[in-house]
This record gives sequence, structure tokens and C-alpha cells, in this order.
Amino acid sequence: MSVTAKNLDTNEYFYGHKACAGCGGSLAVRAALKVLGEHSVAVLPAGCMSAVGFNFPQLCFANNAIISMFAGTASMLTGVEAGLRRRGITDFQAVGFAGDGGTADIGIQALSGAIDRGDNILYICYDNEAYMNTGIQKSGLTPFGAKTTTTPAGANIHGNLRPKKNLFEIVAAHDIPYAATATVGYLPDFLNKVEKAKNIKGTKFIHVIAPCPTGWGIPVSDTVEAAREIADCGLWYLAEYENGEFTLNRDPKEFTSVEDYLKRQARFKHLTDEDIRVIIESRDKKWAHIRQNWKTKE
Amino acid sequence: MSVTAKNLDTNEYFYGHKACAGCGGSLAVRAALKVLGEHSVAVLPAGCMSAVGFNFPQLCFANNAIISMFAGTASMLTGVEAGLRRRGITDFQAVGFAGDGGTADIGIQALSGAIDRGDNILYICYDNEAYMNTGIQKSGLTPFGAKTTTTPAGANIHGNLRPKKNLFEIVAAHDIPYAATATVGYLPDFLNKVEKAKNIKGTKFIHVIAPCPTGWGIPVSDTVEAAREIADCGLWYLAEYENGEFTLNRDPKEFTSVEDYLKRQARFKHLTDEDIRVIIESRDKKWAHIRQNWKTKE
Amino acid sequence: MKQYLSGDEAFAAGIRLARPEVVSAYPITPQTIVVERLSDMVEDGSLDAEFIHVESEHVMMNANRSTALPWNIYGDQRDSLALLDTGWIQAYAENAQEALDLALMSYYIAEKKDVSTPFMVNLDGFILTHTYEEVDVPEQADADRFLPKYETENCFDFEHPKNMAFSAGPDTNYIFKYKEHAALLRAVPVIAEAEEKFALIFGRKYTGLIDTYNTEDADYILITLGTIAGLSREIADKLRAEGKKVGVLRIRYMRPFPTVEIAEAVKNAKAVAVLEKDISFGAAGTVYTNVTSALQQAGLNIPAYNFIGGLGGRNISHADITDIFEKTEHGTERVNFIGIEVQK
Amino acid sequence: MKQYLSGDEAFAAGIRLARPEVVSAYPITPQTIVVERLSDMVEDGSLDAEFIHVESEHVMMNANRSTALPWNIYGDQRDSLALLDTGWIQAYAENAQEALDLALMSYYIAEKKDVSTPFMVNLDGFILTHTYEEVDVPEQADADRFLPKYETENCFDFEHPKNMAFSAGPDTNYIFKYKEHAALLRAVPVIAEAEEKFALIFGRKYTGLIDTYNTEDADYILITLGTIAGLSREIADKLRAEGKKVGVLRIRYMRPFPTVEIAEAVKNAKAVAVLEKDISFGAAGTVYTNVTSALQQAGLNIPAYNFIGGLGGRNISHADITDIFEKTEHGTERVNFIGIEVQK
Amino acid sequence: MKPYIREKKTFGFADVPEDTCYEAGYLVTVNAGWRSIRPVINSQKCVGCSQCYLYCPDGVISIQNGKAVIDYDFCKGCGICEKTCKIGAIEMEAERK
Amino acid sequence: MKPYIREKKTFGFADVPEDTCYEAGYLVTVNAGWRSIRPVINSQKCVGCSQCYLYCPDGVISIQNGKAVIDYDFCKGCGICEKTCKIGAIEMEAERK
Amino acid sequence: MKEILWLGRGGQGAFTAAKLLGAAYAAKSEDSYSLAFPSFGPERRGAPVRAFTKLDAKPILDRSETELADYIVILDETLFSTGLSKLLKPGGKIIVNTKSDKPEWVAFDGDTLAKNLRLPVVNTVMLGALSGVSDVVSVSDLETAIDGYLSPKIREKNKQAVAQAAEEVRS
Amino acid sequence: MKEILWLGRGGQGAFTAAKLLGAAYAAKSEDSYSLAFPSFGPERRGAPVRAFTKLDAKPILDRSETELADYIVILDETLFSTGLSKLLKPGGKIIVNTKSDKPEWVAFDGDTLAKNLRLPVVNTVMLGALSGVSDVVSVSDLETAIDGYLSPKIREKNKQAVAQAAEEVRS
Ligand SMILES: Cc1ncc(C[n+]2csc(CCOP(=O)(O)OP(=O)(O)O)c2C)c(N)n1
Ligand SMILES: Cc1ncc(C[n+]2csc(CCOP(=O)(O)OP(=O)(O)O)c2C)c(N)n1
Ligand code: SF4
Ligand code: SF4
Ligand code: SF4
Ligand code: SF4
Ligand code: SF4
Ligand code: SF4
Ligand SMILES: [Mg+2]
Ligand SMILES: [Mg+2]
Repeated sequence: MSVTAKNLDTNEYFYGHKACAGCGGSLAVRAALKVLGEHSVAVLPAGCMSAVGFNFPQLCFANNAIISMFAGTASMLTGVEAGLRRRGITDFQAVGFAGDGGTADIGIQALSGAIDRGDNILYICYDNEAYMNTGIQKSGLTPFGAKTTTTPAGANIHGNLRPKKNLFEIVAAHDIPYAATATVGYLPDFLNKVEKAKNIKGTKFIHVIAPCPTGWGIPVSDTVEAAREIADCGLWYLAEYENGEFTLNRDPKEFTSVEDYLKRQARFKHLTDEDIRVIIESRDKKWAHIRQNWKTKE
Repeated sequence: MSVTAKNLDTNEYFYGHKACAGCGGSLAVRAALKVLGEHSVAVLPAGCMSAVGFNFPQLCFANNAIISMFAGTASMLTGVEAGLRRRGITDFQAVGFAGDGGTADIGIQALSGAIDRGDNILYICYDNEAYMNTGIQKSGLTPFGAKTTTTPAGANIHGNLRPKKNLFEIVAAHDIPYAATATVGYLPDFLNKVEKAKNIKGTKFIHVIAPCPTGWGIPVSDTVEAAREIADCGLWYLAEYENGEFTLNRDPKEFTSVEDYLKRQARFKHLTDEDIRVIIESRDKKWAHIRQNWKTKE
Repeated sequence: MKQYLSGDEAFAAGIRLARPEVVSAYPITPQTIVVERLSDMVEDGSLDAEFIHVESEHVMMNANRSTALPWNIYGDQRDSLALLDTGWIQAYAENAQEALDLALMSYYIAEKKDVSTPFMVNLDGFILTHTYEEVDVPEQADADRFLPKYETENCFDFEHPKNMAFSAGPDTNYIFKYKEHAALLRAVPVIAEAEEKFALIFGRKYTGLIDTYNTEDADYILITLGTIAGLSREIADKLRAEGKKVGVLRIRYMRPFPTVEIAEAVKNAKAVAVLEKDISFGAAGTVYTNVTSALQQAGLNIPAYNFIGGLGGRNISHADITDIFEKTEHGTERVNFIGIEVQK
Repeated sequence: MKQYLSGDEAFAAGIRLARPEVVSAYPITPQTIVVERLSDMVEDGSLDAEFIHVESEHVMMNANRSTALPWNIYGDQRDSLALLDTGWIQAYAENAQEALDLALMSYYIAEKKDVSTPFMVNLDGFILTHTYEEVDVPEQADADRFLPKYETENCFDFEHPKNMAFSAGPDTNYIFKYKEHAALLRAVPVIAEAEEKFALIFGRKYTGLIDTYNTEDADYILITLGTIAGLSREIADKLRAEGKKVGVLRIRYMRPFPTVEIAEAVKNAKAVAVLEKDISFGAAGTVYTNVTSALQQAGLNIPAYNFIGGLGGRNISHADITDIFEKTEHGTERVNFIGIEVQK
Repeated sequence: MKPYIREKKTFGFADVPEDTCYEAGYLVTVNAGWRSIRPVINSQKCVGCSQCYLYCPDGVISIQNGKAVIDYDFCKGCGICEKTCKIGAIEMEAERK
Repeated sequence: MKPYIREKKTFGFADVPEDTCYEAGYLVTVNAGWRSIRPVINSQKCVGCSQCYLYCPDGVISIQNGKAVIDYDFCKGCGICEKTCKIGAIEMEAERK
Repeated sequence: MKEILWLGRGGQGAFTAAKLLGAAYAAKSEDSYSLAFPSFGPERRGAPVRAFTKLDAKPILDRSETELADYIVILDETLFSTGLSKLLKPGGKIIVNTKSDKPEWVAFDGDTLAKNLRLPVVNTVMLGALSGVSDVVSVSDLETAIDGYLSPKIREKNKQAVAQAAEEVRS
Repeated sequence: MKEILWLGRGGQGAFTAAKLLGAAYAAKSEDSYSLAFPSFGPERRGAPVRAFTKLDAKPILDRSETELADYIVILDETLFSTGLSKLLKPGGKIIVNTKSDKPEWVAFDGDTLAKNLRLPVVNTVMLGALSGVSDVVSVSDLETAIDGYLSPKIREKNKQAVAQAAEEVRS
């Protein structure tokens, strides 16, 4: 049975936190925990979600939860899983919630090691496309063109000059049992992927787009919309990797306007028509590759 | 013009080192430097090659060379490249020589970061399939079944239980400008890949099999043979990734015996027929995938 | 030119004036702003340098000007004091002006051939890094006059290739280590030289490894480091006004350590207090350990009390400092945690 | 049972007796052998534990017995001494037997509810880790009698879920830090308690934070730690035979630091020497700094000299130690590098 | 069950645990002060479709008796719920003292 | 150019550099003592095909006047060259004092 | 020493106001010193935040948070609470952005002025109001600070905001 | 104290011989102590290596490398050099695995015996030779040590090697 708003656990496991109003990351964490429930142990490295949720004595997780070293989300998950299993406990899921920086940059080694070991853990990367907790610096998942405080936009540098890292495919190349992409704009899709992952033994990875109104420069009420638009305009894709195969979950006939998506975010305000052309081209190249090589869900 | 034994630089750049007699890793480093020449800066992390080549006052590199932190080969390369470029020097190649442990485990994060930045560096992983410098411990590139000091073979544990990490494909998934596999058993192939990499701007990666007689349990005179056999029996493949495409360089009509390959190495002595069957199966699965998805060089 | 800057920004301004060639940056609060300002400068062209976005912290070794000076800025002083043994010069700034000036001077000192030792400038987290005040920012031309062009032979060279960062066995290793130690000690005269030249060009005078305030005739001397020295002097003034002979000694450099200088400055005191934002668990504060060791070496067995405060960014108040002077006069435990009395 | 083991192997044997539940291992010379032996034990079933092959070093926190005891083994002592401030209990073994015994006792001490502090056992690299000698390996039944079952509330719990490793602001942070410090200090009586129980069950007696040898009436006392203490005692015996009143004090624990114990033991000496394989560049050896601080706190201004030796694995010879006693009697520089005379 | 506001709000020496390990879901402050606008549910219109509940980042909406209900102690006033409610059953109003 | 044996072999206080930076390719010891067997080239047979030169891990073979020549100071006697020489121009002999 | 406490929500620019005030005061003469700093906490955008400005004729050595303020400036009426008066020195004033007059505060309708000037936030408006209510800083010093520290595009509007607010509040 | 210096090539088992000797001696009685350790260097398999055994009737506190040995045992003739005599105590002996007699050494043809016993290395053979030449350890103590520390499969052969070598060398 698939997970819906109606049959979801009504308990809240991430509550009273100090995230910005409208924070997409907190929505991702909250939603995933409603699927994983009280028998999950959450591991959070340095980043916004641990910063806003763990300020003693304001402790915002209702389930077991712990902060890990910034680089060590996956290795902490390994340790938690092994430790509890040794104590005879088996009906639980160790789940990590790490940001894009904590996953694609400083945490990728530990993640790679955990997949290599085949540890039975679920790793969720909430991607707000920059180091937000320290004030919006470029990460490996910051998209081309985005302005951050370390990729300023001006006469000499034009925002971030590097493309977003292919994290999903890098993880898949490890031949992981299950990997998926998602966005908080389409929560039922995300929730069902979390549910699916929960039931698979071995290492599981979900990469979920989670807009940050503060870092993206959008109104706090627009988080969910932006999270939908990024998939609708083709700058993100919903996919899974399982049994050695990629599946595209959603193949839009037509994309909505990339320009519209970009221009309503302050971080992209400076982009020229030429920049946008480059972005559209690389989107089209990506989708050509996807459509040629990946299965499409009927 | 392709590189051959005849037109190779006759200088030696890695000489007088204290590697074991017949060390495949030292052959890889020596050979690559004969292509890259005196205008290269070599960066070596902790591992056998730095341990045997840099014992003051016995300094065995004829070119500029430096030891990096174990985890930081790629970031040191980035620094070397940026630093020299700032000093107005451009006709050089910063080249890293890191072991399998230093690459697939502890160094993968820095490597991933360098590819992400697109730094103009060449990273060569000499793969002897274990942490050799510390005395043969399992790494992410230790193949299934191999006995190491941390994956003992006995009644309870049967050597290494995990498959070899797909390092080449993980690197390729970063959409790196150039990546290749090679073996010191077929040096002309390796040398020409180094030559090709040298002429490409951006991040380049070569994964070269370099048998370790000490760790593999073979006579010191058999290094080159073992390095040929691993490719001949299909447990290794010679391939390239360029412009977003994989190319298989060598598609043997028939494989030589996997069993023969394994059984002459002490690290595989304990394998049962069943183990060997599993290994052959996974080889065949891999090759099926390769033949279906990769181009084959005519 | 006067500017209204935070400690981080002042420090970044100092870095710019030193014209580093490669800037490599990984964000961590509360020093992130330094990195951000430097990337702004690279973007707007006011700093001509390579900007490298690293994916994690690294010890980077580049053969150029950026070598000498990674920086370090923390909320309390536990992190930097835990690094005392690593062979870095360690300076502690009291305010944004000093942060900027140390940034500039650190290049002079660290790059001096005799010294060639990495330099760490420490700014108290938030109360210095994030607090704005007026700072005199030197002109680039003056900075260039102050800072000689960096020359080193310890770099890659295609005419005369080098092997670097090699290992050395027991037969020579201890000589390398001794030379590292000796180079750090040689920083002492170089610091004096840098400060003299700095005063000549910029008019601001610094006082070497320590900075004393009314210590000459003081019976009770408070030894501390970083921003809290300011408030300490204010309280000391008040107590002087009440007839108490008290003084303040601010440690500016923890390495090379002012072993002789401190002993000389406090030799006539009746008791000293060491106030620090640090604790070496299971012993005492590290500054206290170093200071008392210096006193022992000088044969001074006057009572010395340790006050641990400001951990985790906790405020140290007027009353706290007054209390420290009080306790130092009348005697107390060896190691005291400010704000924790009950369980003694 | 007597076995011929190296320090690493003896230590691994001690770990096995403590029945850890998770072993996580990353190789680094010279401790690799510990990891290898433990994997052999897991393989052959003599150790029932999870063996995790990590891809890099991590600070791992598992909610079970493996928590308390990562280990640390180095060629000289610079690395461990640089970690003095990190809140770990630090013990230094003199020989393989003590390495094994400390492995076992460390679980007792670290897991004691009052203490709950990680424990680091330090073995001198190679000359202890790789040197074979006869060791008495306890029976498992005796080890079980010695070591209580580990109980803790600080673990995940699905009935009463926990949040762990959270952050704490200025208002409570310093209390956490104070409690960490206090827990380390509480290790002192627990160490005594562990040693008493150990002696009862295994017959081997240990002496707490320090181990003194002929110090009672000694004029000159050599203070040191680790394996070199053995040779020092041998030389001390020789000098005693020649009529010199000398003694040796071996520091067994650097944290909690024996501030009082050391001062008490040397209070009647005319001078002391501190011999260590460590240098805090730009100051002195860290053990020396800690020891002299302890003397200062006790009001002892007897001369104390620092001897730095064994850096990078260099040998410390008979002659070196004889020379140290000689120099301590007649006076020398405060900080001396063994084997480097010229450039003083 | 979810994290909830506790009685004990300030932590003195004795209250602070020995280790960084404490009861999950212990709250001492609300987030009501964050709002300058507040969402108001029009119960007449609300059909209990749960969309606002699903997408609220702070999880402060629940469906009670078929209608959406907001926990104003923790609502931050982001307005996502308003945009999510397709039938316009939520309106944002200025927060006033 | 390649690393070569230097005159100065022991390094006293003054010889040790201030930093870990030194002349590249500075050698003070040979590896001849490693051999218990040694490769011997049969110049009659050798056709100078360079295969042994290519595959020697220690790089101690060079082709001089069309024939392979071995630097016995650094040859470790691994025997790879013998196996590489397709025409059997290299033989391994026992190393004797 | 004069101490000003600023209350706003993250994003409303309270700290920028604190900084501009500090910069304006410090630039006045050789003998004017100031510090400006925010309160530090984990809360994010939207949360109530505080900022501080300290002004004095001699270097300010006490960097700790203000315990008793001369002025409390509140950028958003909903942040007012009666307990605030405990943070006020005798004779100190609370200046609130509000349309409603109350005995506890000096009311100033910053929202309306900001709206008229098309300013997205009220920080400089309330800074002007402070200048008008108090003698801590003059409008012209504030204008110089705005020239120095705000980006060219928004300088004029903000200078206007300061000037108009100072005048309005006095009338 | 008796000190034995072992010379071999990496892979020839010099250190194993050193260890077996140490273990055999230490097990003798309560009052027999020993240390065994290799020399530590970066060289790899094939390189000349040294190992040390120290034997005494009281605990051995000096862990440093032997400077003057009672016996030097050389597993491979090519490793002999005349300079070695400087490392020998007066009256000390050098025992060499060789077919050729020379005045500088006690010759023992370990290779042939090892070959006969189908042993891949000569370490235990030379250990037996040492036992035969000296009085540092008895054959039966060595046999006990072999039982304790070599794997069952190779015990018998190595015990034979020790015994035969001891006998041969004496004859
Ligand atoms: C080892 C280490 N380096 C740097 C930091 C500083 N730091 C804390 S959070 C953070 C950014 C996290 O970014 P991301 O993972 O994308 O999460 P987000 O803050 O965006 O939620 C950084 C750099 C740290 N805590 N630890
Ligand atoms: C940070 C760090 N951790 C561990 C080590 C210990 N270490 C040195 S070399 C090495 C093994 C290297 O293995 P690999 O990269 O495969 O190279 P190889 O030795 O096989 O040539 C290890 C674990 C180290 N030097 N630094
Ligand atoms: S800064 Fe962004 S990611 Fe962080 S709490 Fe605010 S909205 Fe969420
Ligand atoms: S152990 Fe292996 S990799 Fe290392 S030097 Fe010897 S042969 Fe080469
Ligand atoms: S989205 Fe609208 S209709 Fe649906 S439950 Fe919420 S308020 Fe009611
Ligand atoms: S305004 Fe935001 S926080 Fe409040 S109920 Fe709506 S979605 Fe939730
Ligand atoms: S391989 Fe044989 S034939 Fe060819 S060069 Fe070498 S020795 Fe001569
Ligand atoms: S034996 Fe080995 S080292 Fe010597 S020449 Fe032949 S290949 Fe080279
Ligand atoms: Mg992020
Ligand atoms: Mg390896």
C-alpha cells in the first residue's frame, strides 16, 4: 500500500525546531520521519537541520537522534546500526539526514565506504544547493550560475562556474541496492521512496531537493512551489536506481520555463540570456542521455 | 605518435627506491614518469611508493616530488597546480600516484572535489588491491575472496566478502574529461593513456593494476605475468571514458582461466570451487554490462 | 583610512593587503566571513589571487605566499590552545585593529627566511569576529612598503628539482625537529623587528610577546589573552582607584611562549591569576599550565590561581573579573570555574 | 598463561578479554598489528564482535562496549601528548605486560558510571609495539570476574528515546565542560579501585598515576614515561652503587594529571630532570611544562631541567641517561635536546 | 506523540546531565513569536484534504474532525499552507498584539 | 639524468636542511645487497628489443649500442627481465661473494 | 556610555541599523568610539533577534551584551512585551514601529513611511526615529554612514528615510 | 646478558628465528627473560634485514639495538662483510650459512639441510646451528617454542631442522 497524506503516521518527530519559516530541509526531515517512525535512529551531521533541532534543552526530535561529525554521517550510521544489532535490536532503521555539502563534499568518503561495506542504512541528502548553515557558500551541488557568498556575482565572476555534481549517478555507480531522487515539491513520491527504501536491506540513498528560501532568495511561502518547478522545468529529475538499472519516474512531455524558474530566485537574478541558454542546453543534454539510457516507468 | 619502448624518455625518474624486488607499483610510477618527464610534479600520499622513495637523504625522484597527507593527494595536486600557475609556470603536469586505499577509500573525497572543480591535474591510482604499506589490509579495491590481514581466511570468515569497488565508473560518473583503466602487464597501453591524459586539459584519472608480489603471494618475478593474466582472464578490463562515453579498449574473444589466475596467488589459495564460480559469474555479469553499454574500439 | 569593520572583516582586509596568491576556503562559523570577504575581493578584482573551493578541510601546502597563513577563529580558546604543540606561531588579537595588523605582520614574520613557520592568528569567536568597530585600514602602498617580496628556495623548481615533505629516520629526524623548534624561537626577534617597522610606517606600536598594564608595582596581576584583556584593564583601573595595586598582563603570543618575559613582569607580585577560555580536562587550563611552568623555571613560587571562563561563548562580566582580583588577593582553589561554586 | 608477545599483540589480547562488541579498524603503523590480531580473533571465533572495515579514520560513537576505548600507539610521544587537552584519560605503558593489563583496566575505568570518559593507552612505537617478550595472559574467566558488565543509560532506547551529542549554548555549555573535567578527576579513585581489584584477581600490583623508584631519599630524580623508565632505573641503580642518591619517577597517567602526587614525591629533591620524547615547538616538552607547573603549584622552586630525546624513534642510550643525571646534578640549560650540543 | 513543551525550562548545575544525552523531544520555547502574519483556517471551506498538513514544514497542522487545525504555539507563519490549499480555505492575516 | 649516488652520505647537524625540502634524486645507498640471484645478459643473443628495459621495476636496464646493460648497483634480482625476454637472452645466476 | 538595544525579526535589518548607528557615531571625531554586534543564536530567518550598539567617548572595552539600555528600538510591534522595561535605564525610552500610542513607548509609524518610500524594511526608518527622539546621533552623521556602508543603489532612499523619520517623530 | 644479532633478507625469516630463540629462552624458568625485535626501516622484501634477541637472568630494561653481540647469525652468505667483526664481543662468533670454510666464521651449510628437509627458508636450521655452537639455548627448549609458536603443519619439519642442525654443526 502506498503512503499518502491520509494514511501517514500522525505523530510528529521533528517539531519546535528553529529553522527559518518555510524551510524545505525541515519539511524533508519531518516528512521522512513520519514514514520511518519511532523505530528509527536519526543521524544528522553539522548543517542547518542539526543546528536548528538540537539546542539543549530544546531537543526537537521525538525519536532517537544524534549529531555526527560533519564528515561522518555514514560512518555514524554504520556504528549505530552495528551497535544496536549487537544489542539484539533489529526492527529499526538508522537514517541519516545530511545536507548537500555534508554529502557531496565532505561526507562523500564516508558514504562511499558505507555503500562499499553494504551496511543496512538509509542515507537521505536534503539538497538546498549550498552550505546554508554557515551562510550560503558554494557546495558541490550548487548549480551552475548560482550566486553564493563564495561565488559572488559581479563584473569579474559570474556566480558559480561549475556544474552540479552528478551525485545520484556517483552513488549509483557504487552499485548500491537502492538510490532515488526526489523533491519536497512532490511529497507523495518522496514518501513512497522512503517507504520502499525502508523495506530494502543494505545501503539506501535518497537525494531530495529541499529549497531554502533564505539561500535561494524566494519568499518563505514559495518553498514548495520552487521545489515543484525545479522538476517541472527539467533542472531536476525524479528517478530510481535498483538492481543495476536506472528508472526515470516522470518524463514530462514538455518542460515549464527554465527562465521563469531561475528569475524568481535572487541567487539567479544576475544571469544573462547567454547563461540561461547554457543552462537549457545542459538540461537538454542531460535529458537526452537519460531518455536514451534509462528505463521509463510506464 | 604513440609511445613505445623505443621512443620513451631514456631518463629514469624513480630510481634507487626501497620497494620490494618485483614491485608492480614502482613499475607503474617509473613508467608513467618516463612519459611525463622532468616537467612533472609528483604528489604521493602515504603508501608504499612514498614510503620507499622518500627516506631522507635517499630521495629517489629525479623530478619535483612531494608527500601529501594520506587523504589529500588530489587537494595537494590542486594546490601545486594553482601555486605554480600563479608563479607563471604553465608547461608542467601535476601528477598524483596514490594506492588503492589512498584513492578508493580515504582519498576519494579529495579526488571527487578536484574533479568537481575541474582542476588540471592527472591522478594515477596504482592498485595493488590492499593497504600494502601497513602490511596487507583490506581496502575498497580488494577483490572478493582475497585474504588480507583484516579479512583472514579460515573456518569462520572466508577472506574478503565484499566486491571490488567500481572506482573507474564512480570517477566517470563525475563526468570527468578523461578516465582510463590499465595494467602494468600491458605497459604500452598504459603509457599511451598517460600520454593522452597529459594532453587533455582538466582532471584526468588512470586506474592501473600493479601487482604486489608480497601481498598477493606470488614470486617476485611474476608481477608482470600476473598483471597480464588479470586482464586476460577478464577480472580486469582496459577501458576509457571520454566525452561522456565509455570505450572498451580490448574485448578478448575468449578469457583465460580465472581459476589459474587465482590459484597461483597465495591470497586466493583458500577459495573453494563455489567461491570461484561466484567470481566467474560476477565477471560475466560485468562483461555483459560492458559489452551492452560501452563502445568497443574497433 | 578608517572603516567600520568586524574582526573577521578587518582580518580579511589585512590579508588582502598582504597580497596572497592562492586563497583556499572552506566555511566554518565564525570565520566564514573572512572567506566570503576574500571571495568578494577576488570577484571585484581588488585581490588578484586564485580562489579554490575545497570540498573539505585540508592541510594545504602551496609553494607560494598563501602557505604561511591559515587562520583560526573560535568561540572559546580550547581549539587553538589544543594546537599549541603543532609548531605554529600563535598570536591572539584583542580587537579588530590588532586582528588586521596581525594579519599583515604575520606574513612578515612567517615568511622571514630564518623563521619560515606557519602563523595562526586567533580571534575570539563572535565577540571579536562578529563585532563591528572602527578600524584604520592601511593603504596598499604602505603595506607594500612594509612587506618584502616573498622569497623562498623551498619550492618546486624545474631547473633544480626538489623532493619535499619527505620522511626522515631516527638518525636525522630529531635534527629536523630541533631546527623547527629553533626556528620558532628565532621568531622572537623577528616579531620585534616587524613591530618596529610597522610602527615606523603605520604609527601603531605593539609590544612583542606580552602586553603589560600597570604591572610594574602591582601586587596582584591578572594574566589573560584575547578580548577579555580590555575589560580586565578597566576593572584594574577601578581597583587602582580604590587603592588596590593591581595590573594586567595580556599574552599576545602563546608560541613562541614568553617564558622569560612573563616571569620578569610578575616577579614582584604577591600573587597572579590566569584567566582563560580553556580547560585541559583532568588538569588545568593550558595557559595556566604554561604560565606556572614559566614561573617555576624562574624560581618564582608565588601563588598562582587559574580561572576558567567564557567556555562555549559564555560572558565574562565586570563582576567576574572583580571577583578574580578579590580571590587572587585572598587566596582560593588552584583551578576555578567561573560561575560554578556549589560543588567545590 | 605465559605467552611470548609483542606490545601490540599483548594489547590485543587484553582487548579480547574485555569482550568488546564492535571493533572498527583502520590500519596505521605501528598499531596495525592490533587490528590484525583482532580480525584473526573475530575470524577464529575467539572474539564475538562486529568487525567494521572503515574507509578512513573516524571518531566513532557506538552505544556499546566499543565506545570507551580507541587506542593510540606512536613512535615518539608527540602525537599523544598533543592530544592532552581533548578530554581523554591517557595512560602510558612501560612493557607488554602493562599494555595488556591497561587494556583490561581501561574498560573498568572508562566504563565506570562516575567516569564515562574515553581512555587512551599509549605504547611506545616499535620498541614496545613490535618487541616480543613474555607476558602473562589472564584467563577469560578471571577477566570476566574483574570486569563488570557494562551498563549505561547513555544509549538509544526505543522505549525512552534519546537525543544525543546535541549542542549547548553559553548558558549551559560551561556546565557540561565542568562536568567533563570533574569526571576526569573522578577517575583518580577509580584507577586505584581498579588496580586493587586487579591485584586481588591477577596478583599484579600497579601504583596509580605515578610509579616511583628510590625517590624517597633521592637528591636527583628523573621523571619520565613509557619504556625508557626501565633503562632509567637500571642507570639509577648503577649511580646508587657509586654513592649518588638518585631516583626515577615514571608518570603512568598524563590525564588525570598527578599534580599533587609528583610534587609530593619530589619535594625533598635538590633538582629534577624530565625526559620525554616530545617537544612543543617554541616552548619546551609538554611533560616538562606540566611537571614544572605542578611544582610551582606546590611552591617547589627546585631546578627542573628538560631533556628531549627519542624524537622520530631515535635511541636513548645508557650514556644519554647517565649524562642526564650528571647534568641535573651540576645544572644545565632549561631545555636540552639529547645529542645536540653544538649550537647552544 | 511529538516533542512538547516541558515544565522545567531553565537548567542549573544539577539539571545539566553528565553527558550530552537527554530525553528526546524536550521543548522549552515556542515559535509563536516568529510570526508577523498568521494562517487562519476557514472551517466552512475546509474539506480536510490534508494537503496543508502534508506540506507544513513545521508540522503544526493536524486534521481534527475532518478539519485542519493549527498549533499556533509553533506555527511560524510561512504561508506555505495557504498556497497549498487549492480551495482557498486558509487566509493569512496580520499578526497583532 | 636520473637519481645517482652522492659523495656525502651521512648528515650531521649542519647538513640537515631547515625544512623538509632537498635536492631531488639524491641517493646515498645502493640496492645491490638485495640480490641473491642476478640477471646476466647474453650479449650474443640480445637483439636490443627493449622489453626488459621497459618492464624492469627498478629501471636499471638501459640499451647501449643495441644491447641491454644492467646497473648492478641497483638491480634487485627480481627476475622480471628474464621472464620478459622472449628470446632467452637473460639468465639468472646465483649471487656469490 | 550610551547603549541601544535593537529588536527585530531575522531579515528586518535590525543589525544593519545597529551597525550604521555605530559607524555614524564612530566617524564623528577622534574621541568617539562604538561597538555594534548581533546576538548569537541558532534561530533562523523569521525568529526574533536582538542587536546592540554601544557608544562612548573612550574606547569600549566591555564587549558583553547590554544589560541596561538607554534606548530600545523595536522594528515590529509584535515583539514588544512589558518585561522589556526591566532592560531600560532610568529615563530610557522604548521606540516602537506602531500605529498605536501607548504610555509605555514612543510610537512611530515606520511601516507607513517605509511603504511610501518603497523600502522593503523599516530599519533605517527606525534609525531615523531614534535620531529624532534622542541626541545620540545626528541625521547628517547617519547620512554619511549610509554613504559609506550601503550600496549605491539604495543610498538615497535610505537617507531620505532617516531624515524624514527624524523629522516626523519630532513633530 | 647474551645478545644475538640476526642477518637475513626480508622473507628469509630472520625475525622468526630471533623470536623463537627469545620464546624458548624465556620459557625455561621464572628467572629467564628475553626480548626479540626486528630493526625498523622502510626497506621491503628482499632487502637485508637485522633482528635481535637479548637473553638474561633478570628483566631486560634496555630495549635499544644491540651494539656488541655474542653471536651473529647470517642466513645468507652474501650478507657477510668483514666490518661485522666490529659488532662482536670479544670471544663472540659469527655463524654463516655457507659451504665455504673461512677463519672469520663458523660455517654451516644450512641451504643443503633445508633443501633435504624441503624447508623453503633456512631460519630454523640456522637457529639449530646456533644452539649447537653455543650454550644459549637447548634443542629441546627450541622444540617447545616451535610447538608453541609455529603452525601445526610445519612444526615437525622445523623441529627436525633444529635438532639436525645442532647435531651436524657440532660434528
Ligand atoms: C569539520 C567541519 N568543517 C566545517 C564545519 C562548518 N559547517 C557547519 S554546517 C556547514 C554547512 C553545511 O552545509 P550543508 O551540508 O549543505 O547543510 P545545510 O547547512 O545547507 O543544511 C559547515 C561548513 C563543521 N561543522 N565541521
Ligand atoms: C591519516 C592516515 N591514516 C592512516 C595512515 C597509515 N597508512 C599509511 S600507508 C597506508 C596504506 C596505504 O595503502 P594504499 O593506498 O593501498 O597504498 P599501498 O601501501 O598499497 O601502496 C596506511 C593505512 C596514514 N599514513 N595516515
Ligand atoms: S537557512 Fe535555509 S536550510 Fe537553513 S534553516 Fe533556513 S531555510 Fe532551512
Ligand atoms: S609491499 Fe607490495 S606494493 Fe609495497 S613495495 Fe612491496 S611489492 Fe611494492
Ligand atoms: S489544504 Fe485546505 S482544504 Fe485541505 S485540509 Fe488544509 S485547509 Fe483544509
Ligand atoms: S504558516 Fe507555515 S508553519 Fe504555519 S501552519 Fe502554515 S505552513 Fe505551517
Ligand atoms: S628483452 Fe632480451 S633481447 Fe630484448 S633487450 Fe632485453 S635482453 Fe635484449
Ligand atoms: S632482475 Fe629485476 S631489477 Fe634486476 S634488471 Fe631484471 S627486472 Fe630489473
Ligand atoms: Mg546545504
Ligand atoms: Mg594498495
